[in-house]
Amino acid sequence: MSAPMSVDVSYYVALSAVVFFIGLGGVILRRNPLIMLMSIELMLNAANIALIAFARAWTNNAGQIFAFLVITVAAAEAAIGLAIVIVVFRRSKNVDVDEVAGLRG
Amino acid sequence: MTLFWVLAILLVTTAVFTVTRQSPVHSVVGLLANFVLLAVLYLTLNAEFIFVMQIIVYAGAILVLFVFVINLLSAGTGPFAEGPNRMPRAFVPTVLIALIGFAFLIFGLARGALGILPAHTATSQGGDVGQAGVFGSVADFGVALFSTYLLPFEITAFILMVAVIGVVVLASDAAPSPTRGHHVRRKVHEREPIAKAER
Amino acid sequence: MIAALVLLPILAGFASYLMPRRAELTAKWFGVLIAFVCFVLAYLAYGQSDESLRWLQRPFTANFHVGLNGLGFWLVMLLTLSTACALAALRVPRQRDFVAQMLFLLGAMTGVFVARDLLVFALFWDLMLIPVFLILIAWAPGRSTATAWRYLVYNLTGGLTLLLATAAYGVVEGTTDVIGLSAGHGATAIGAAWGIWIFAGYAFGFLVKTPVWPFHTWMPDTYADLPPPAVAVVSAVQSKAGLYGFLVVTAPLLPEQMRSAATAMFVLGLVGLVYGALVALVQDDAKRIVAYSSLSHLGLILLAVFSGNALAIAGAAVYIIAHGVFSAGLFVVLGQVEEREETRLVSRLGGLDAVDPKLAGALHIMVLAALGLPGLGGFAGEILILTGLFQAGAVWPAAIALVPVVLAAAYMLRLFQHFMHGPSREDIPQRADLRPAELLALAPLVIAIVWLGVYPAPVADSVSKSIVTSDLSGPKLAGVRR
Amino acid sequence: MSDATTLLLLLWLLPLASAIFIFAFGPLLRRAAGFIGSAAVLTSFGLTLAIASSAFATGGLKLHLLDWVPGFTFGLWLDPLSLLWTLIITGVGGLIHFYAIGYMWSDRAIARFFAYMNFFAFAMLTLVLSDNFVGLLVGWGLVGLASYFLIGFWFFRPSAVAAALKAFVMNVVGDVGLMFAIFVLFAATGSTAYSDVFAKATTLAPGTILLACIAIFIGCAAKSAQIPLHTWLPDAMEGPTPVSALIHAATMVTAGVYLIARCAPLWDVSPEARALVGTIGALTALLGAVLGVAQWDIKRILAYSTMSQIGYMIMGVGIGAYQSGVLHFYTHAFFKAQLFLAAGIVIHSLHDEQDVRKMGGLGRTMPLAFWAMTIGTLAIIGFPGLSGFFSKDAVIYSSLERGYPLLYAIGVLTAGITAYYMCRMLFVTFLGNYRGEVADSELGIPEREHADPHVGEGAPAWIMGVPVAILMIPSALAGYIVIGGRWNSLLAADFAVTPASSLATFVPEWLSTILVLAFVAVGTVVAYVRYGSFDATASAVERLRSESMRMPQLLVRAFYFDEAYDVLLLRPARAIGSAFMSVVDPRVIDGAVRDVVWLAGWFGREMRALQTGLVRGYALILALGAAAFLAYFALIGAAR
Repeated sequence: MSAPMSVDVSYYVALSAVVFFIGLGGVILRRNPLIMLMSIELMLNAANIALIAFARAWTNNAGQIFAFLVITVAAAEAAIGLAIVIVVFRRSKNVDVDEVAGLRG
Repeated sequence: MTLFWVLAILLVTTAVFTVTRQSPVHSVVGLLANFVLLAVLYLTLNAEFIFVMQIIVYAGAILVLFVFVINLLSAGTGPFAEGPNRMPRAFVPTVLIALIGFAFLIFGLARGALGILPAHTATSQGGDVGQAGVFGSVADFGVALFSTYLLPFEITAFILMVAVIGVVVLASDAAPSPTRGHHVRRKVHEREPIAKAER
Repeated sequence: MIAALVLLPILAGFASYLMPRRAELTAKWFGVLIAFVCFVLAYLAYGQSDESLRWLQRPFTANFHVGLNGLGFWLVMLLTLSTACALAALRVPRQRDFVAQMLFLLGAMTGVFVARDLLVFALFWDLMLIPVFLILIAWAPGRSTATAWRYLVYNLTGGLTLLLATAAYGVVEGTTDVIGLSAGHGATAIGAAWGIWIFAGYAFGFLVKTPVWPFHTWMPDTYADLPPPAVAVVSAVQSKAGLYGFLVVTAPLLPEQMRSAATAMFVLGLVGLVYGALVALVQDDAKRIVAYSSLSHLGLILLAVFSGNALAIAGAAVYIIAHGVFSAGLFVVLGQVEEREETRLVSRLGGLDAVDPKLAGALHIMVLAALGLPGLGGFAGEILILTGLFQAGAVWPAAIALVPVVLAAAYMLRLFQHFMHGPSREDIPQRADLRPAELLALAPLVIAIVWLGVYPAPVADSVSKSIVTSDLSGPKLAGVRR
Repeated sequence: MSDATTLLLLLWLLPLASAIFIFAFGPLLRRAAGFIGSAAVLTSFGLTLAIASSAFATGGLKLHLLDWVPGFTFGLWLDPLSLLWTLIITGVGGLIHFYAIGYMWSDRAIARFFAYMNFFAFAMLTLVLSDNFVGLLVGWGLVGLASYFLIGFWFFRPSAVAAALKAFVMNVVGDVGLMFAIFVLFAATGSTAYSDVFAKATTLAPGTILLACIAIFIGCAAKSAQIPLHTWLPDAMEGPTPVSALIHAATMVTAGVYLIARCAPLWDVSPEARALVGTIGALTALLGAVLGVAQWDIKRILAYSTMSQIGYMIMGVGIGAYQSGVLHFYTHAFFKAQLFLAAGIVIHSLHDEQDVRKMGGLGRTMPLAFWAMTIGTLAIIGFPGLSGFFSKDAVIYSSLERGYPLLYAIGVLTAGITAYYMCRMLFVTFLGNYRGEVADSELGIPEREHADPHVGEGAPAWIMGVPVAILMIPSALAGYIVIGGRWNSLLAADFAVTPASSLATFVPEWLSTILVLAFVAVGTVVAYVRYGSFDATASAVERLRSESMRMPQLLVRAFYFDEAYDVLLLRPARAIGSAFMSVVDPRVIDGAVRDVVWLAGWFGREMRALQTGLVRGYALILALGAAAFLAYFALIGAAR
């Protein structure tokens, strides 16, 4: 890899934003909880793109560290999320997020 | 530059593929491709350790978890989304919001208003991949992780432990029974036959 | 020593739960003893040097700083004395639990009056709500909790603004360890933009607690529902916390704001003064009569506090203490009447003097003090306040404030005569007169009210020591005693 | 502290000590309380005599007691004026105390009664001995309190309770007036001591002086039963008769006269105040006399006569004839006490009967009361040679001397009416035949509540007889003190001499005296013809009945003063209070609070709609937030 950053950091930020919004759109528009969870993973990864690009731009590995932390948290989140999906499925034989509205005011 | 564009286009494509597929299995495949491409992108940004982690944790562990769950839930689309869509007209506003947000980001980047760029154009201290003792090397990362960022690291460990316990509790048979809680507001039992049919 | 004054009753309150539930008499005299010990301690601790303990350094400096002097000293004396007398003179169901709550109340209120740090002041300010709330919850007639919640909501709102103001003061000034500092401290540092909000926060808390019209509607219900010993202490001392706050907290720290708020406060005070008197004229429940008379009297003190006149402020100090004594006395005696006759409606009672002359005599003295009879404490405060107001140029307020003096005579004597005079009523139980112990419990209050009426100079003096009047307009209280 | 000041302190505190002692040990003392109480007051009288001479020293006798704050200092001051009052309070008061032992002989609460009486004497002494306005006000208030105690002494009578309340509240109105005067004087002079205030009297603005004088006079009007604050006085007759004598003759009601005389330096510089007070005094004198004509209750007749006589005194001191006004106080104290005590003997013997229509012919059965009453009546109407003649004549003539011819006319007219109604009382009570057995309805007496007999028998007759007998002497002779100008020289230290007006040269004093005597003679003769003559006494029952029926309501109801107070003040105050209690508090103020609470609830209810429970909806809102953040940083970020 060549020494100077070949691509300006703002491109990475833009890319990160695009992926983030795609993920967000997935969360909002899809009703399948599994795909919603995947969309959330996409969003987390979008954030990671920005973190790592900044780390590179500033040559400061704090960004990488935080990306690493994000990955761990994402793992935990996916595990919990999937467990919840299973519980919901068990309880109602049905995993439509629109139906799971117990917090409705 | 070329590499970036290629990766960017592929990333966006796979992401769109992931969120649009009807079948979760297809989505998982799209997501897998996305993660691998992402890993390559990290490599171009001197993030060697994250590159490895991305492959192992995400592609290796999390996605497998997804596949297992899909399997567990009969792998079909049947049990999902058979009720009425409570947000039928969300598409246009969502896209609009996304576009507006993106437009603001581009606008901000163009104005330099976000203040994200270093004062000096990044002159790299990063060496080649696999070289030790330079920015982005695994050793460099490791030293930082276990010295400066030890506390956050430990806390993540704690979070993972909590997650493990949580999953065990949630997924075990001792999970709260549906009769005691009132979490499900609608009369879901009326639709039970459909779910049974799927089983 | 001073810190012990706060801690002793609170610890004793917890300790009283160690007693068996049925040891009612033991609990009662235990409470009296602790209150009396506090009274003696407070007397001994007068003028001792302050005690301070570091508490916070960020975001501002705050110390656990307590001191005992000036008006605060007299209020602590009043508090301990009225608690001891009220507990000794009256009986309450579930005496042990009640004594514990009263001791908590004693400790918390002592904390308010010895606090020399705004944050400590705010802490105890809210702390003193809790025992009263619990007493209302547990001892209210018919177990109705509506009054308790109303008391809590009103006073917590006031406490919240007070706490916010304290925080703002600390952030702006960097320290809250300022009560009782020398003149002009903070007066220059706090700009108009912050000062007015800080003052508003304090003022709202003080006005609700006092209470001043139109924040008074929690008071009649609370006074009517509290058991007699509690209402004696609450009306005697807790209602003075707000006025004490105005005199000791805002007057020295925010003199500019005090001055600019004076007109508004005069209006509130005067309206309350007349309003309370007129309502007291038609009330049937004796406790409510006294409650509304308090509204009237406290309005007068509010006028004095904001007059900026040294004489009026000296009068305010006297009246604060005197009102404490006679309202405690009134509620105690009313409690004794209720204990015997099972009612306190003026329309139901009559002719008790014939069977209970001692009870009648006690009520007479308290009633006369309340209506401002010359020679008793209420008069000394009243005349100093009104003369000071007139001297400060507030001619019309002083003149209007004279009307309630006449009304006070009418409603207080109406209360007394309906209770004690007239033909004896056949339909009410005629119970025994005051026992010696009950009479003895009232004696300190009677002595105090006479002493205040004859020689109020020590109390009048106390304001010049603890309160900085030099920042307010009007002549100084230099060389009070020749 | 010299001997004299010690004695001063002692004579002041002795009645208080006695009151406290009696109050504390009342049940044990019973009748002994009466002797202790009388002894205390009479000892005070003796002490006063012992130090009387020091009052005439320059500046009088002073004793500093204690300080409150600057300007509020307390002390005692015995000068000729206060000496005179002290002597009357302790002397006449002491005799009344002694008399009361007999009157209250079998009352269960005799000890309490004497505690109150002693307390009253103490309060009155505080009032007159104080060397400053605040001390005066303290005495002023305590006197009101003591009179409230004594009027309401028989507290089981609703009428007594109501009368006590009325007296107290009216007196508080007076206290308030006096308080206002203190404000004005303190604000103007920075002190409440007489010496400081009077020293600056001439330097004060006329408006200030007038304001202070009016405020002081409100105090005097309440205490001395002047228009329009007089209505409590007739009702105050609900108290035991010695109380009426003590309050109405010797002491309390003359406090207003004392105060105006004391404040002479203020009145001297305010002609408006003189005119005002003189006029009100004269009107009160007339009103009291007119109302006295319509009364049948012996004590109420005396009460209205008191009001009328005090009107004379107030007129006298008000217009600047201090010596005359004070002289009338001095003589009045004797003959009015005399009249009340004699009336008390009558009432006592008739078992609480106070209506003169039920009396008659008592001259034969009660010679002592008859003679005492006769001397008193002659004195009050100004029969030549008796004490009232000197003083009343002096007051009436001085109004001419000071240049108030209208007041003079009223004074002369009132003297005539006084002669009429006092003689009427005397004749109806003591001449003719006893009518005690005649039924009420035949005498035109409306249905009334019979007071329970409380005045027991058994008291040695001399206890009540001796004070009455002693009082006969000064009632008859006290007036001779004026001979040779001795009276004026006694009070010279207190009052500046004011020049006489030209009217005085126009009508010399002897002419005026003849005029007054003519009116008095007419009044007496009319009363004799109507009530005292043989014809009148023979047909008394029928005459009294028809007269009772024809009595104008305007007079019976005392010009509707009570009703006016009720309609104009009492009811509106109650109505406003009720409105505050039942409307403003619960609806307006609490209503506002409740509205705030409702607002919070409403906000919560409205906000529930946002809480859909729809995860995707939350995400949409989250997206909006993210976009908003981006917008914020893109637009605002550059500005930094």
